Amino acid sequence: MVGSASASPRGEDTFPKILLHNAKVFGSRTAFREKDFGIWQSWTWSEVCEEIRAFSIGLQSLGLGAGDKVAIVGANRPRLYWAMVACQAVGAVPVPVYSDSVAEEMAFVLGHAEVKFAVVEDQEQVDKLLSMSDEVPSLTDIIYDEARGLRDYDHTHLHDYASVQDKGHALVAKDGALAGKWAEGFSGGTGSDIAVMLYTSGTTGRPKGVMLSFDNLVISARNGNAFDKLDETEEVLAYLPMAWIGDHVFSLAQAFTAGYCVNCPESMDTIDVDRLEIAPTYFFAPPRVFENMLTQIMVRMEDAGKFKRRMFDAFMDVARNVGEKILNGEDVGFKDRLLYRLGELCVYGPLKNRMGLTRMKVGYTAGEAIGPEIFQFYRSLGLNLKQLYGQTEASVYITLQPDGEIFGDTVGKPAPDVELKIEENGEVMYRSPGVFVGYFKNDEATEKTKTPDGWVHTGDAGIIADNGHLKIIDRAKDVGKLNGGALFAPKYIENKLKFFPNIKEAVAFGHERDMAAVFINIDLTAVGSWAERNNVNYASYQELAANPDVYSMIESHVDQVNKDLAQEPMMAGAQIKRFLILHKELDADDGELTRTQKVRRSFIAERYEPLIEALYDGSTTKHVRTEVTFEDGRKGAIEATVEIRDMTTYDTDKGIQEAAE
Amino acid sequence: MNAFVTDKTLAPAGELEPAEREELLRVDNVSLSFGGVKAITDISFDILKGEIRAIIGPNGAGKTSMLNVINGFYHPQEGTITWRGKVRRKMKPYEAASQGIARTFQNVALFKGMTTLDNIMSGRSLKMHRNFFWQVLWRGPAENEEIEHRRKVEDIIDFLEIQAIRKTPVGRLPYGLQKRVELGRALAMEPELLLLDEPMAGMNLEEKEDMSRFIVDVNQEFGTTIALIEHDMGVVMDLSDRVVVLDYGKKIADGPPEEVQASQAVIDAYLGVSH
Amino acid sequence: MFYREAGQFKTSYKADQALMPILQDRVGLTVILLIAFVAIPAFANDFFLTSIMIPFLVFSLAAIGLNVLTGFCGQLSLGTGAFMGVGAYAAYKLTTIFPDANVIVMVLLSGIFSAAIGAVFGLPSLRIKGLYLAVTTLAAQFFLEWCFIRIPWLYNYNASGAIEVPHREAFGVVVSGAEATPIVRYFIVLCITVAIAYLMANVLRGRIGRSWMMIRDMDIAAELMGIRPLQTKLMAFAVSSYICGVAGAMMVFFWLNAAEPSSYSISLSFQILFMVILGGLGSLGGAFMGAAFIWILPVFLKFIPGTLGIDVAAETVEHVTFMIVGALIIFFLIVEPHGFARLWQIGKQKLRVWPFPY
Amino acid sequence: MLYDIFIDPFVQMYDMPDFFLQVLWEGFVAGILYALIALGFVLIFKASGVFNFAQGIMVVFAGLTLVGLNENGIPAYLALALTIVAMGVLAYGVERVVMRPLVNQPDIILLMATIGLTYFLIGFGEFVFGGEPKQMITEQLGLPTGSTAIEMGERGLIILQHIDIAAAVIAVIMVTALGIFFNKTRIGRALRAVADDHQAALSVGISLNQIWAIVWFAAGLVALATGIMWGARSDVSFALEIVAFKALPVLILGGFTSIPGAIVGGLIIGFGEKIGELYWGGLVGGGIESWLAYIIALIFLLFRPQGLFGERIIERI
Repeated sequence: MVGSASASPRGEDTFPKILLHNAKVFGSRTAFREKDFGIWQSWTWSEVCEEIRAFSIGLQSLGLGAGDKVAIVGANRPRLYWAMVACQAVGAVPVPVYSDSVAEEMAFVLGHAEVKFAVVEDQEQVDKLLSMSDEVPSLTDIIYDEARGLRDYDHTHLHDYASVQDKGHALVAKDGALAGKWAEGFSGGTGSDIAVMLYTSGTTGRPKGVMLSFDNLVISARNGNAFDKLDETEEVLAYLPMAWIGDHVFSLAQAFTAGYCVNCPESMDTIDVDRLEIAPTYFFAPPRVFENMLTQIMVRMEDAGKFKRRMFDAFMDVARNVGEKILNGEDVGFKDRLLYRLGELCVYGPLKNRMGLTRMKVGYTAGEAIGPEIFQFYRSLGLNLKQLYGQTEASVYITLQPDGEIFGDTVGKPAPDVELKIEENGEVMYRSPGVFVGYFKNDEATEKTKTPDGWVHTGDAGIIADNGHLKIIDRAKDVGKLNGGALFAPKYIENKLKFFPNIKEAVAFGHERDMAAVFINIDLTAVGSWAERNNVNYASYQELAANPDVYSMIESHVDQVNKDLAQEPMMAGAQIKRFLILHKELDADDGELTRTQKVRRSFIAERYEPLIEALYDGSTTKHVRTEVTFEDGRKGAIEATVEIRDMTTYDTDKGIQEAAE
Repeated sequence: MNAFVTDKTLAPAGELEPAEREELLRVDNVSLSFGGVKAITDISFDILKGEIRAIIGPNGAGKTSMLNVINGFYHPQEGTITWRGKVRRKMKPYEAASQGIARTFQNVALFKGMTTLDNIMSGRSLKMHRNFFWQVLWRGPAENEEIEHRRKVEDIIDFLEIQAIRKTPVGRLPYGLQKRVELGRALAMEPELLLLDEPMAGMNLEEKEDMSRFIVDVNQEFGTTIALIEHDMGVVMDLSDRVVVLDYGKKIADGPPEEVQASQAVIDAYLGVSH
Repeated sequence: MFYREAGQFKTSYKADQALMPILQDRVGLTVILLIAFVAIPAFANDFFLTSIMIPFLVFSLAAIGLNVLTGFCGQLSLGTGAFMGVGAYAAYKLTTIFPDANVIVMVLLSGIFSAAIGAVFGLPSLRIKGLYLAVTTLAAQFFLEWCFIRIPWLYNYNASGAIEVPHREAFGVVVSGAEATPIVRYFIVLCITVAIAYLMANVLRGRIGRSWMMIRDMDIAAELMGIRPLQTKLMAFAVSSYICGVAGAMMVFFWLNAAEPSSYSISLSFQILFMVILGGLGSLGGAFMGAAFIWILPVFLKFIPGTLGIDVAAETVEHVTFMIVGALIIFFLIVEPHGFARLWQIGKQKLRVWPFPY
Repeated sequence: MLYDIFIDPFVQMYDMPDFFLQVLWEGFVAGILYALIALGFVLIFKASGVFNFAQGIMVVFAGLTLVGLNENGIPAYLALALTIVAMGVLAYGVERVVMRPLVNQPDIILLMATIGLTYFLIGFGEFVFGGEPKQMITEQLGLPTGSTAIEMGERGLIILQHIDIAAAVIAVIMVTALGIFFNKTRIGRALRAVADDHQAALSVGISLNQIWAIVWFAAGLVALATGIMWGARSDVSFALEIVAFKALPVLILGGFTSIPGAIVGGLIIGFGEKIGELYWGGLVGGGIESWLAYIIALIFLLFRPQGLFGERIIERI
């Protein structure tokens, strides 16, 4: 039966229908597993069908009907996934909610969505919902999965998941035709019906409820499956928030359309062990997960014996050199191939094994940019890790990296059925079958985002490289223009700089100015260790930052960035003409960074006005005095004379252009 | 109009006033001495079904000895113990266990060579009956029995949220978790009366809060009667229904926490007023 | 490194509680069993079977027996030799009384007698612990040894005072007596040892094994949890003595052919105890490793001078062997007091988490 | 039968008091030797908590060294001095190679290590001196050899071997000397401090390693004395190793840490064994000497697990 799901690409169009289909076709295949009570409790597709039907009929008997909204709150559990389909089967719309969001935000979402029922994980969630019942007047009943601690609660409007299912079972037992009637109930449903509502936590303003239709999800999921050749034999680990579109598509839409098995971990503490046990074949994680895994590997290897560390380092070198090439099917010498094999036996294989990625057929990272070194590390181990670019409004897929066309700095080619274009101001726009229906009760926002002919504003600025791959450079609203008309994407330049370990922060200026120039913060740890190795004495950050050798080192980095920028026709105009190394570290205590360590560009521009002036007036040094807050809360000031250096810029045709004074 | 708002109050289901509760255990005029050293002198008190009873007192007040008398580890020279209406004087510890008295220890007394899972499984020993013959064969009855009890043990592991350490040898666990495993082991016995000897000793604030929650949950979810020794007065006042105070082997106060806290004798004892 | 556990997950308690939940362990065991049942019989010569494999297996079984008592139940015993002797004499008497019965069955039954006697000598364990208990088992050792000498009925009033194994056939093959071929003896010993080891593994993972370990780890807590100390300890004594008894019977029936009281003396007790300690208390696999070390190493040492072409008197070799074994025992105790089993555990753990150190 | 067990032996004792006294003397002498072996155990156990199974073999080893040296033409007294040096070297070696690396290990491991040491010493002793039993050089050492018969009027006579008397005297001297050593000297007091509390001893600034070397040396001296006495009565041979196990019941009676206990325990076992063997042994075919001591200890243990001089143990949890 392998591949049968994708063989009938346009089959059933809603999840309840697909469920019935799967129960028939994959009846005895495992559909869901959950590590609970020490073992992986398993349910086959036909059992899942039973479970969902009973729950669905139970919900119906509690008064749930077409158009009602049902909040789903909790960690990844099969029962919560089933609840979503059970709701869909009676025409209700599930609204998964971030279970760890603060009460206020959750109350807003539930109130805005006008949920009638809520299916939640345990007492904690029940308490949370009860506490906000004033703000959510529409909520009538809560159904919980785990009874612990809820024994003494008043149960008139509170139900145990199992008891709702029992009700369903009892009703079916009483009326044999009910099961058929239930299936009939959703047989009339169509792909254009709303399947789910996901709230996106916009960076500004209130969350918006993205309404996705069955068509959006089912077609996108099928396209995704076909793209990576996923079938019913896959195993995935469902551990990302259920309210996130990624999890919804990977653990529900794709699982249903391909018929593969979804595994829910025991708890967040055991996730590493659970991943090791299951060894997912299709794995999805935001960059921070990969970062954490890599950090853990490195920290553990630090503690390893000398021999092991040497071996590890040696083989990792081999992998860095040839690993990716071998993965991409390029030509590699016999000796390297042999060494890589040996490394596979001694290091890569065991490493992948410990991470639980041995069986990984394809893995994705998305959400934000992944550091090229981290990305490379995993790929060099022989793991088929890829990037994608997606959005809730697109039912995830906008661009994907096809096998064999993996580049660290781009996010891939348009996904199947997706059209892509770049606006005048650099904003990426797309049109696809996955494009959302609209924001719930927010037509204004819908109109702003979605054009009448179906194009959607991503809000990101990007460029399409020569090879047809999309490269995201910045948030669209941050992208500016130099006076000369060249596109200026500050974050793009800053990120390029920050990829050098010696550079901790960078702030680029250039919008409505003549040229691009940057402030740089050196990384005290990295540069400090360089100083130690080279016997450079320094007493403070300030002293190290002013060191001419450090300046030269940073200059070489900036030069490299300029060379890179020159390669890209759209960005070449905004090469860095001048830079300086700030005399103090940017600090959240001084308001220069946000608490999440993001640069507050406008604040810095104001605070260091004299330095910016100096950048643009051609002076080579500038004396400044800056107010600072010390760690113990005292205020003080530091004074310094900051050096400013001029840089060489390059032509797109690689020729050297004289530095403009 | 919103059904919830009006109905959401916690119903104190099954909660009875102390006076209406059945007596589970009574200690009458018990005295215990070791070679002339009196550990306990003429102590009487009772434990009611379903309550949390605290035994407090300064160091060396005879609290642990009292627990040891209750579960048959020490045999008092004088006095009687009435357990569920039956008077007993001497009882072997394992008999006490089989009648539903479980306990934890002041200095964690886990089976160091075993994993968390096995430690809690050991609490099921009394409930498992397959004989040597079946054990040797394993396949069949013995294995089924093992699985049946494993399920119960997994419930406890789930209850105490110790899934992540299920297969870790207990010797390697931090102290706070060891205490939790020990509680799990006692719970596995499905006791009627649970004796806890300083369940929160040596824990940090967070661990104490967790442990308090577990104790209350055990009491409410399973209806287990609990007698506990504890030094942290805040915890005692929060958790317990009634408190008995010992000092130098004698009872100096007995009653609800507020009342005991206000008692002059107790204040003296804790401030170390000489006798 | 060779342990690749990713993707090995359990969907039932049955699988989770299996003796060897890890696939690679199962493969390893299968290979060992194949070597024992196929490769060794196919390629080994008589000397190898008689002087190395058979005694190794017999001692392994005895070490398992003692391990049950000392390693799993925490009761120190110095009477293993005598309990093995009881098995040997019981089997000898049984086959004298029932000459037509299958001698293998007799060997297995003989263990029951040593179990009974072991239980009697286990009685003091209720009140006596640790080294003190060792004294009571010494009492058993010397008392039983005395019985083997002073009760002529036990050795059928032979003039030599020794028991000599009669010629017996089972399943149409000569299995005991001088004519029994090494290969037949080897298979019998192997089957019995493997079977008992497997059955003991079953006991040890269940309720009874756990109750033994409870007593071992913290007897007071065990008692407060409803374990009856006497019953539990006696059962350990009985089971341990049964296994030792069977090993003792196999020792004379399938290996030595004849035995005198001094065969089951205190030095045998010590030898077995060494196997258990060096192999690792509380580990069945350790019993095999310990037996291999204590038995095979001296055999090995004896051959070294010969192969090196050095002409040394046999006695001298014997003495040097003693010294080396003694020194190695101390060495291993210092290096890893928990025995080879622990070394194996550590090694295995390292391979499991490879390339990480933990 | 009952008569044989309960009445006949006592009738015999009364009828033949000379024989009975002779048995008592034999028991006394055996008891002294047991006590000496036990004393070696106690010394080491007291200071380090190690149950030294090798004490028996140390006795043999000391005896063999003495005799062996003399056989090679070294004068007796010089041989004695050299043997003492040898025991010192052994003590130092044991401390360095065995005890120090195994500090803080569980009892059973230390016990095993001393059994390993036993194996080593047996191999070493046999390797150097051969496995044959040897005659003790009693005369050369100037120890008395003859015997004295004491007439008991008409009721017969008792024969006392002079060497036995010497053994008793030496035993008394050794115990007294040890007593003085422990109570009056600085090192002796340090030893007691170690026995009581390792931590406290460390904080006072006593080196544990030194102390262990000293007690092993002291135990070696006791072993040498034992070896000479025992050898004078029979032979110096490895058979003595089995006899050394008798120290165990002695220790159980006397307690593992008490020097007077070792003496009293040794005497009880010595008397009990000889009387039991000679008056009751015949009933079951003789040879009960080999196990009677253990049974006595066993019965004793059941009623008084803490030994004669120990305090009652209160179990705590």
